[in-house]
Amino acid sequence: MAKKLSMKKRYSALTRDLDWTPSYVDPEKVFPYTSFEGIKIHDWAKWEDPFRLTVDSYYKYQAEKDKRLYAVLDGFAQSQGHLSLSDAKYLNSMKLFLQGVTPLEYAAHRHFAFLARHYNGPGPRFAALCQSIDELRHTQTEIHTLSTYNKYYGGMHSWPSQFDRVWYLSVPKSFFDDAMSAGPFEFLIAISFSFEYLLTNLLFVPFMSGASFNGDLPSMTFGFSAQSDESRHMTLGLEAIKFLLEQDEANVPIIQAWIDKWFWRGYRLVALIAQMIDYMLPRKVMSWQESFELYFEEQMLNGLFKDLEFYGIKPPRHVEHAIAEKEILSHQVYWGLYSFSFAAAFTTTVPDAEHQDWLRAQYPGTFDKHYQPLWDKAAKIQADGGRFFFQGLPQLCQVCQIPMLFTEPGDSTTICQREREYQGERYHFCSDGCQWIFDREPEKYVQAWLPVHQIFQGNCGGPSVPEVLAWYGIQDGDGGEYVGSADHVDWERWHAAAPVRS
Amino acid sequence: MAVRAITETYDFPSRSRQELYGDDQLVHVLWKGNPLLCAAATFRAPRAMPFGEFLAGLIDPWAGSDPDYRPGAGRGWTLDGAAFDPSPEASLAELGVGHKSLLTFEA
Amino acid sequence: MQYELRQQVIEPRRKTFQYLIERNGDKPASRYEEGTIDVQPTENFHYRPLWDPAHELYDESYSALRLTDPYSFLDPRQYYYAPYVTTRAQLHDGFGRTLEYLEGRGLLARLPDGWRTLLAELVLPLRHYESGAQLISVNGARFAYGASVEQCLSYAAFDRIGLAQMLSRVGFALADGGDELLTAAKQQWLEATPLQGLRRIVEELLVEPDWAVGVIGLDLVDRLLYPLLYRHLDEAALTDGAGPYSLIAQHPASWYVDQRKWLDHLLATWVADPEHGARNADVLTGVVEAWLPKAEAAVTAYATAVEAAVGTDAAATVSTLAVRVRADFTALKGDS
Amino acid sequence: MTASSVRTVGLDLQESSEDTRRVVEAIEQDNDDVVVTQIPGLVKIQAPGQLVIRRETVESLLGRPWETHEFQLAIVSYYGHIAEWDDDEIVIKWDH
Repeated sequence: MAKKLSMKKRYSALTRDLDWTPSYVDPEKVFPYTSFEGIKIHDWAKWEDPFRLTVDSYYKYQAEKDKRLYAVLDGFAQSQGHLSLSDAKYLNSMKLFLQGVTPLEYAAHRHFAFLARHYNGPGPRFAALCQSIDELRHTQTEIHTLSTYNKYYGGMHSWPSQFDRVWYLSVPKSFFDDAMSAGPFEFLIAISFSFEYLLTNLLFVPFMSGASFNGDLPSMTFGFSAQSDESRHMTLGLEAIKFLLEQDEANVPIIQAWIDKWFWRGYRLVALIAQMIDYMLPRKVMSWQESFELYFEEQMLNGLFKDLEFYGIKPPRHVEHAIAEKEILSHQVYWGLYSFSFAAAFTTTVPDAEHQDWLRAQYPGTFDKHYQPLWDKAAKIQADGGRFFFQGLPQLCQVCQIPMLFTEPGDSTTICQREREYQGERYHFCSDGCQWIFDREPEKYVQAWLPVHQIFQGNCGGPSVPEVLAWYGIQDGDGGEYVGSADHVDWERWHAAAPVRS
Repeated sequence: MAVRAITETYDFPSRSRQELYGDDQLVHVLWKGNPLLCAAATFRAPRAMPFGEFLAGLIDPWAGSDPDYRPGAGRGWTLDGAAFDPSPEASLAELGVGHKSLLTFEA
Repeated sequence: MQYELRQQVIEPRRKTFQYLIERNGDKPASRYEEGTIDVQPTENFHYRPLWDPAHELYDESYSALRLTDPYSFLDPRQYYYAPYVTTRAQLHDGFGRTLEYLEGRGLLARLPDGWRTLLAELVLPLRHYESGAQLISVNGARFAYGASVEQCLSYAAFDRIGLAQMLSRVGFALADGGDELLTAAKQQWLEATPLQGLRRIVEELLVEPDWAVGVIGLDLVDRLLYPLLYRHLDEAALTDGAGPYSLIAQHPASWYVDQRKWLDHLLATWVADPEHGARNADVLTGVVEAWLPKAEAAVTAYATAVEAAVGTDAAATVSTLAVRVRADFTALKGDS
Repeated sequence: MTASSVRTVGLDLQESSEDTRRVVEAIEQDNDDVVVTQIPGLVKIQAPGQLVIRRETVESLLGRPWETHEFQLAIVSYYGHIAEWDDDEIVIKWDH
């Protein structure tokens, strides 16, 4: 009679029992990176494998998921599916996604490979290995999904080099560079916990639901398909934090500081998502405020952090500022992008009357008072034959690298300015959160490659806007105003040919 | 608090340090109370540039992004948080405007 | 009521991404190309790693082996994620069927004693070799420069865990579903003399700072071990009434054929590089000189134990294989 | 314990497939006070305290064998902690 091992025991034999302690070389030299951060691990065997997925099952289910996804992509391309999007301007959100999110998937792919090599414990190493190749999947499925649109629309053609060069993409790039340049434990808290568990739902779920609502079947399919891997990654994040907290009490303050840092770093990054949800989707699913309340306040603050209290972990520092901003964040950021889209690989436009009605209904306390007047003035400038742009380069936050457009906590009309002098040089920050991050590790943030400063140093193609845009690889019609843009003109032309009755 | 790195020294120069701009420097200028201009602007200017030239050559064209702006309309200036009453002839350096100083005005 | 869309031909503005247009002209690109070429960032990194301040986050100097254009190397199998997992799902499905068949017919119990010993004491412990191989490969996945090279290494790393799990499942099958043979095999790996050379070389490659040296050193062992285990012994098994061994061996053997394709092409690309080719060839010579003798000694010691179990000329096979490996590297340089 | 101190846990599933609809039914059968909401492309499931997905229930609704690993094809996101994921069931709850 065959003996049957439990899933847990079998999984353990298939994964973590493969490990052994080296004796021909110094084990410390095999894993050189896991001590300098001050995290103490007494027993790697205490790691609980949350997903007991063996390699053969992994291949089987992933192959099945990709079969379904690529069938959708092929069908969509063959049937000219892009013509049934809600509107061409919907694609601005996907342009930003390809330019700013896809490279992060790739970075995650590369750096989870680092964890898959360098953790001492075989359990987390295997989880990291799976995540590494999952993230490669996400990189490629995003490229392949958006490849169809790239053929017919602007702004998607040069995303890899733009990630390295373009001003607004230094926001996501510096975020991930910050995590990758940190030690292996901080990386895990930064990406697996703070980003994947705490914030990624805000990015993917409303956004992919938005794709579905706007006729973008391929993006919805890849998004949900990627999310099914993401739920494994979230589990890794949660398991990791519990494991580290349980290993040694001395880990608790270190982890708390990382949560504090990475919550704020991640929150500033998702500001780009906030404006996508409220301003870039022609058909709306839910507002930024609603998603924030549901996915962050209800699920994380009232769910997860109650659980972490047990270990002495408190909700992230500066979270009250994030909560206080939920009614203003998306408006401020989109207005900023509207002001600078002459130097972007996407277009922006004044929300139409119906869109403004929706914004008013969603944000009764702030839209009429603060943002309606801006759009009225922008519309008036446009009616007079102009287009409002910020005719200069903005001051950037030294940490998050977003133009310093955020306002003082509790005062949505005063721009927040924070300043530190470090080794004889002034540095500016958009918020208490970013300043606090700088103060912890100024040696790191002085190295920031700030696009505006680099342009002024002459490192970005030349001193004039056309030279910089050429260096950015931005082609005619990629950026600026949507109305009258190449995408808009094509869209109108394609749809002028309405169905006719035979 | 200092950074915790694997090596004893982890020391890299600022990528925005003044020497990278030769005789010039960066100056941030914020138009307070005008939400149309969402953030302060950053300019590169010679330290020897007279304030009047800085105003007319750099600030005015930028502030003119707002069609309601009239050149030279700025008042209530501050420099790095302190009240500031610049003479148009004095250079930025003479006025104490340093690398990455923040000037603010209202209009 | 009938409707028809007015015929309209929509000309695409471009047929692929700009980075491929610049390389190959504006023509349709494959999914492999779109998902691989130029995907890795190359400039303007913000912060130096706290764990290695001497390098950038992606840095060519992580290896002495360089390519002028990292994308002069492309995977001849054109694996991006979807075809990779699809191919491997078939491999593991095939392996699973083999195992099911062997178990269903009770064929493993009918193995001649020597072959059973070979499997239990010499082949099963190699799941740890595969696990070490995974670490060596995934190190390359992080530190190689360019998405084409690292992508092959990422898949190779995952392959190794898959191979380790195949061997482990053989262990379960041999023990009627239990894990006691795997526990014993681990002791073999840690202590048995014939396996110590292999364990030592894996551990030494784990601390090799140049990721490519690690990967090539491992390949030198593979070039001796895989043909020995899954070709030479496969044939011996068939003549020796150990058919189940052959049925198992076909699966790792087919993986090894697949692995050779990209690795041989990478070696050739390194040597053929217009700028770094000569220097790369010198580096490769150095790696072969340093690691092939160790690999040969380790696999020969292992082969001697194989001979003791099943009585083939395994050790002589290893020296023939080593001669061929040396000749292959010499030919590689001659070709450039 | 007051009602408000029972924290909810939840799952977001893809609404697209026939199989997923059976999984949702199974969850509704096996858990009390489940709240199911639709948003475009998604089914959102929330329950106080914990959520269990039982293999047997799913299999009886699907009329075929169903491995718990297959749940991966349906899940988009969740909140709570995956306390158990074995051959027979998946349990999501908060630990503390």
